[in-house]
Amino acid sequence: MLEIDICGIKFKNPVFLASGIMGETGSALKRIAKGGSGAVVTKSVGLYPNPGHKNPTIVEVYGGFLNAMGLPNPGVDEYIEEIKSVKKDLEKMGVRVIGSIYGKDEKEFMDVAKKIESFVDAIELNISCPHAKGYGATIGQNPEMSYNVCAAVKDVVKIPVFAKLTPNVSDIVEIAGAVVEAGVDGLVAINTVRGMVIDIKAKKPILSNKFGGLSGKAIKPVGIKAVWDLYENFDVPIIGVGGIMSGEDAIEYMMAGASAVQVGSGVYYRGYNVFKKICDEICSFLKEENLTLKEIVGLAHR
Amino acid sequence: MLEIDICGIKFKNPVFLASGIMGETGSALKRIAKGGSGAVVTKSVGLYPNPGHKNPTIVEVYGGFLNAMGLPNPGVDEYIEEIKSVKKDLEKMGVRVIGSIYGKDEKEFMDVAKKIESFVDAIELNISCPHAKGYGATIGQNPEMSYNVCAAVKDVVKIPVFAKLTPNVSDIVEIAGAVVEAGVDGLVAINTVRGMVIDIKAKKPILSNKFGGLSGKAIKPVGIKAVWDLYENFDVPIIGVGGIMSGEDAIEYMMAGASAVQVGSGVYYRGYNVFKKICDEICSFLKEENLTLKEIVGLAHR
Amino acid sequence: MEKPVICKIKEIIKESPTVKTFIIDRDFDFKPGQFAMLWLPGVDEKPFGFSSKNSFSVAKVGYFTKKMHELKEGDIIGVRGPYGTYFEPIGDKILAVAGGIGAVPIITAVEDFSKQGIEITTILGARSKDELLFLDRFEKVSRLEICTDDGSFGFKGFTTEKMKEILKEERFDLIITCGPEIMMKKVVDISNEHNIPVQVSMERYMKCGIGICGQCCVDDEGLCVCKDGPVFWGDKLKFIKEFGKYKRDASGKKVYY
Amino acid sequence: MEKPVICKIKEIIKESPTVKTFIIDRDFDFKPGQFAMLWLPGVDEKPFGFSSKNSFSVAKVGYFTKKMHELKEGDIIGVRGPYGTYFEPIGDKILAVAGGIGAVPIITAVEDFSKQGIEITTILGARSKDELLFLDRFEKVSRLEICTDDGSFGFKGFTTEKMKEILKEERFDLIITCGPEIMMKKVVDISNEHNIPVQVSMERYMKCGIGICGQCCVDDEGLCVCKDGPVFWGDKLKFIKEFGKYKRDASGKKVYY
Repeated sequence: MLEIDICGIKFKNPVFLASGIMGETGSALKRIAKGGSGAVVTKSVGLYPNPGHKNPTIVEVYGGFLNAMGLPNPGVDEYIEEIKSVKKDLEKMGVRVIGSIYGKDEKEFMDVAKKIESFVDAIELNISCPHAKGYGATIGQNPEMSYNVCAAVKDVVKIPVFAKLTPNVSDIVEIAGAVVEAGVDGLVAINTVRGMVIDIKAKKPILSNKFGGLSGKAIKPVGIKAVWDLYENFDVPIIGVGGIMSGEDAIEYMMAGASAVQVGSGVYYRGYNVFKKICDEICSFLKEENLTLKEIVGLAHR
Repeated sequence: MLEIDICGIKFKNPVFLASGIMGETGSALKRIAKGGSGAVVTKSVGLYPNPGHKNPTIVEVYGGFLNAMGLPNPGVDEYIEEIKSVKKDLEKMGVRVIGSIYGKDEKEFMDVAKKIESFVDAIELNISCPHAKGYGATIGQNPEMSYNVCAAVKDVVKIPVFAKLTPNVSDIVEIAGAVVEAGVDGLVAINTVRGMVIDIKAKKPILSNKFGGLSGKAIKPVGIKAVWDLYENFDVPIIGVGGIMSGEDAIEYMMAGASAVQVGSGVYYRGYNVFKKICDEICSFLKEENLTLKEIVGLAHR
Repeated sequence: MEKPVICKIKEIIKESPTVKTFIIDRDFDFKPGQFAMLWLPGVDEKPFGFSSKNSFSVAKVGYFTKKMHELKEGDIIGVRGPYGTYFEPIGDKILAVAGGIGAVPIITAVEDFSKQGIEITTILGARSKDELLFLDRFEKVSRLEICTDDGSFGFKGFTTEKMKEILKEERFDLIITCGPEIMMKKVVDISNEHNIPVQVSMERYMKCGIGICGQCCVDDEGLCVCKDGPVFWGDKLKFIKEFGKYKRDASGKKVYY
Repeated sequence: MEKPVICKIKEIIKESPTVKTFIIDRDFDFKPGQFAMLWLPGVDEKPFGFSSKNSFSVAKVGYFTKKMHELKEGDIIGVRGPYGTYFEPIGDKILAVAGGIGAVPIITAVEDFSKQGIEITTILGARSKDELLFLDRFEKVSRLEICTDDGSFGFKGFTTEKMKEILKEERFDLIITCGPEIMMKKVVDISNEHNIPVQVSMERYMKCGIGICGQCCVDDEGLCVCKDGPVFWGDKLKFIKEFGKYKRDASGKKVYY
């Protein structure tokens, strides 16, 4: 009862792994697939290898984590080998792969997109990472740059392209408008919320990058509001992400307008099979309320 | 050991009541003053009486509250009577009053500021409320409008003027730059983070205004990051607010750059005397570390 | 977690021409006099006293309560609570004075206290006979004195007149009351004259219901009706200078009685 | 809460030309083989095994450890942990094989196991005599066999050669090992030949330390060294195909041994 179709891709369920969690290697993706996710989103992959920021790159805060990994990845060529090493296993389990990619400009985005296209089912454009200067949110806070990147990638690939948006903007609808106009097939909301933690005994910010992105329960209301606004204004499918720990959380996102959801920090709090658990909880709710998955998408708007 | 001077005003301690909590009446301010606050910030007051949004106006979420009160207040004329009724009591306790005001344009802001000036020690401009259309963040997300409001108020009053900023912008430094240029004497950061909660059984957003502003522990990292950025870029005093429950939280804000802090949701979690408790905790830390209050302001930047 | 729990309405009982009792599918561990914030999605959220562990009795007095009266069995409401202080049983002989919809917290107190062997006399008042609430429930657990403004049942006149009469002949350890504030003010004055401790259940416009928004703060000490009340002892009531004089509307503007 | 606890360095002991032990002002309830993320504010954060409940012993091998070696008594470090799996004491007679800085988790295991009356033989190896770690501590609680690459003390040669020699004559219930991965791979192979269960403490580049970032996931099953490890039983190790072959750098690029 959880099968869904987004942009012509069939997913066995709407609970995906969010980018940035585990997905550094092929075998990590496979492990998550075994945990019951409908799709796995890779770490964000760029043109060249990138070690990311120095540690500390993550610290727990009330209601979640603050992280500034800094987009570590081995570069798209080597990462394709990672995907290839587990592609068959994932196919056997019916788990889709969404390739998250980043770049400093449309040229880099295009190059990575072209290279990765034949190894993934869809592409997610990371124009929202809050802690990698010149990348991510540097683009996604600017409607024009966002448009250019999305239009460029849409030009060169045939598979569906999603744009992952940052909540750290005055008006998410403005940015979404630009990327929808550029032709993206779906929206992913939200990336992390920028924040900082200072250790008062060390008298220093804990993260080596000083600030980072907040994830986890703390940001769920921020994500719900973003998805709600996107659903009110656009007709493309929305994938909700931000603080989803349970089936109830996933349903809240769906009622706000999400067709599917992604889980990140939830992996820490409920284990690698959090996907299976959330799917079970969604099923229970649907049965109890005698509703279908399709019916709950956007239900709170009616 | 906690006395401070901000813009020439002496405060007995740096732990203030945040606007929007309790301050609807004079006697509520007095009660908070008894709880040990160094100053009380009033509810945001406008030119005319305003009942605010219908209930539900508040709902607890993980790590805090989501609220959309909608700026309820009896109008500045009646509110001045509220202040007058307790002014002597507050003076006796050495507690300062900061008048939070709002308006739909510079004209309204000026009118309210002129009226309230002689009854308060300083003015806080609410250009950041996330849930009152045409007011608050509608102004504070726009550098030009922010400049105009701040410059207009600075023109007509002699007491210090602080601007309270919203985190719901692409770049808080841009807005702060505008208001500092307009001549404000200090910055208050942050107002609440916009968010939404949907009840999946009622299948509706809980708040009557649908969305609201997130406060409490969940947003502390967001506030710390904002104060850090303001301290890096401006020389005016900063008042930190957002998720402060304990002396440790207050110190974290101070190390990020805040000269004083405001407490809102903390009143719920630790009682009306949370101010006294936080002051005690700050004192313990200072003694332990052999530091003065002045020394910890901005310490994490060094 | 201070958020509404969605409940289903199992049964609706018409208590009087203007009052309905809504029985829900969930029990709350409330104490007599405590209230909950009731949420009608899309309408509003307002405070109501429990009339039993799983029911609220609501008089139709405005838009929200009109909407409540339109509810049907099977409909849902959000319940946030229980909140606030409650009637405390002290002494052996208690006089309860209830006017109109004020009978709601009083009946729960009288029922609860009687279980502890306390002897209770209830003065129950209403405009007319058909507006008298919970007659059967009161009779079962207390000596009942009935007053109606129009004399259509029992004593013709105010509860406070009946109260004076009774106090001439009998002594009570405690008085508890709920009803129109003007009535309660008189009850308190009479109690003071007789030097009998009194507990009063107050009502104010509420928003948060949990003591932070300041909407229901009362002068001069800023006590919160939602958190320090709604039930106040007479001692504390002495610090509520506005009692019986004025209240505040949603904007915080004073409205005089 | 997964955040560093700031500790003060009480004492620094020079164990060898390249290894220092940092004793801190706080005890951690760790199990032998578990590690913590050590944070030097302004520098970096890296995983290190506990060398006792309140100490870490660190070899100078790169920038971070160079900075650690520059610390003085009274300086602070952040400690996040204990994390990960640990050496489990099973059987009556255990062989421990430690190479270089791998002696750190092994000494804590040997000390802990000996308290339970387990008979332990330790093979301790290092490049040369002055690099041998914890000689006194090992001697106190186990039969100690020493190997040096240059023959400056004890047996001249690798620990694995000594291990083969010993296993020719003696039978053990369990083998535990920590040291260079190439050495450990041989220890595992030898253990398998003798059909003796083995526990191995692995090392990988780590970021989060709590099993979510995926940095230290090992092929082919995506086991996390930080969470499923660092100590793996031989059975599970069979699913770590990269063991002894390659590891990944900070970017996730494979680096072959």
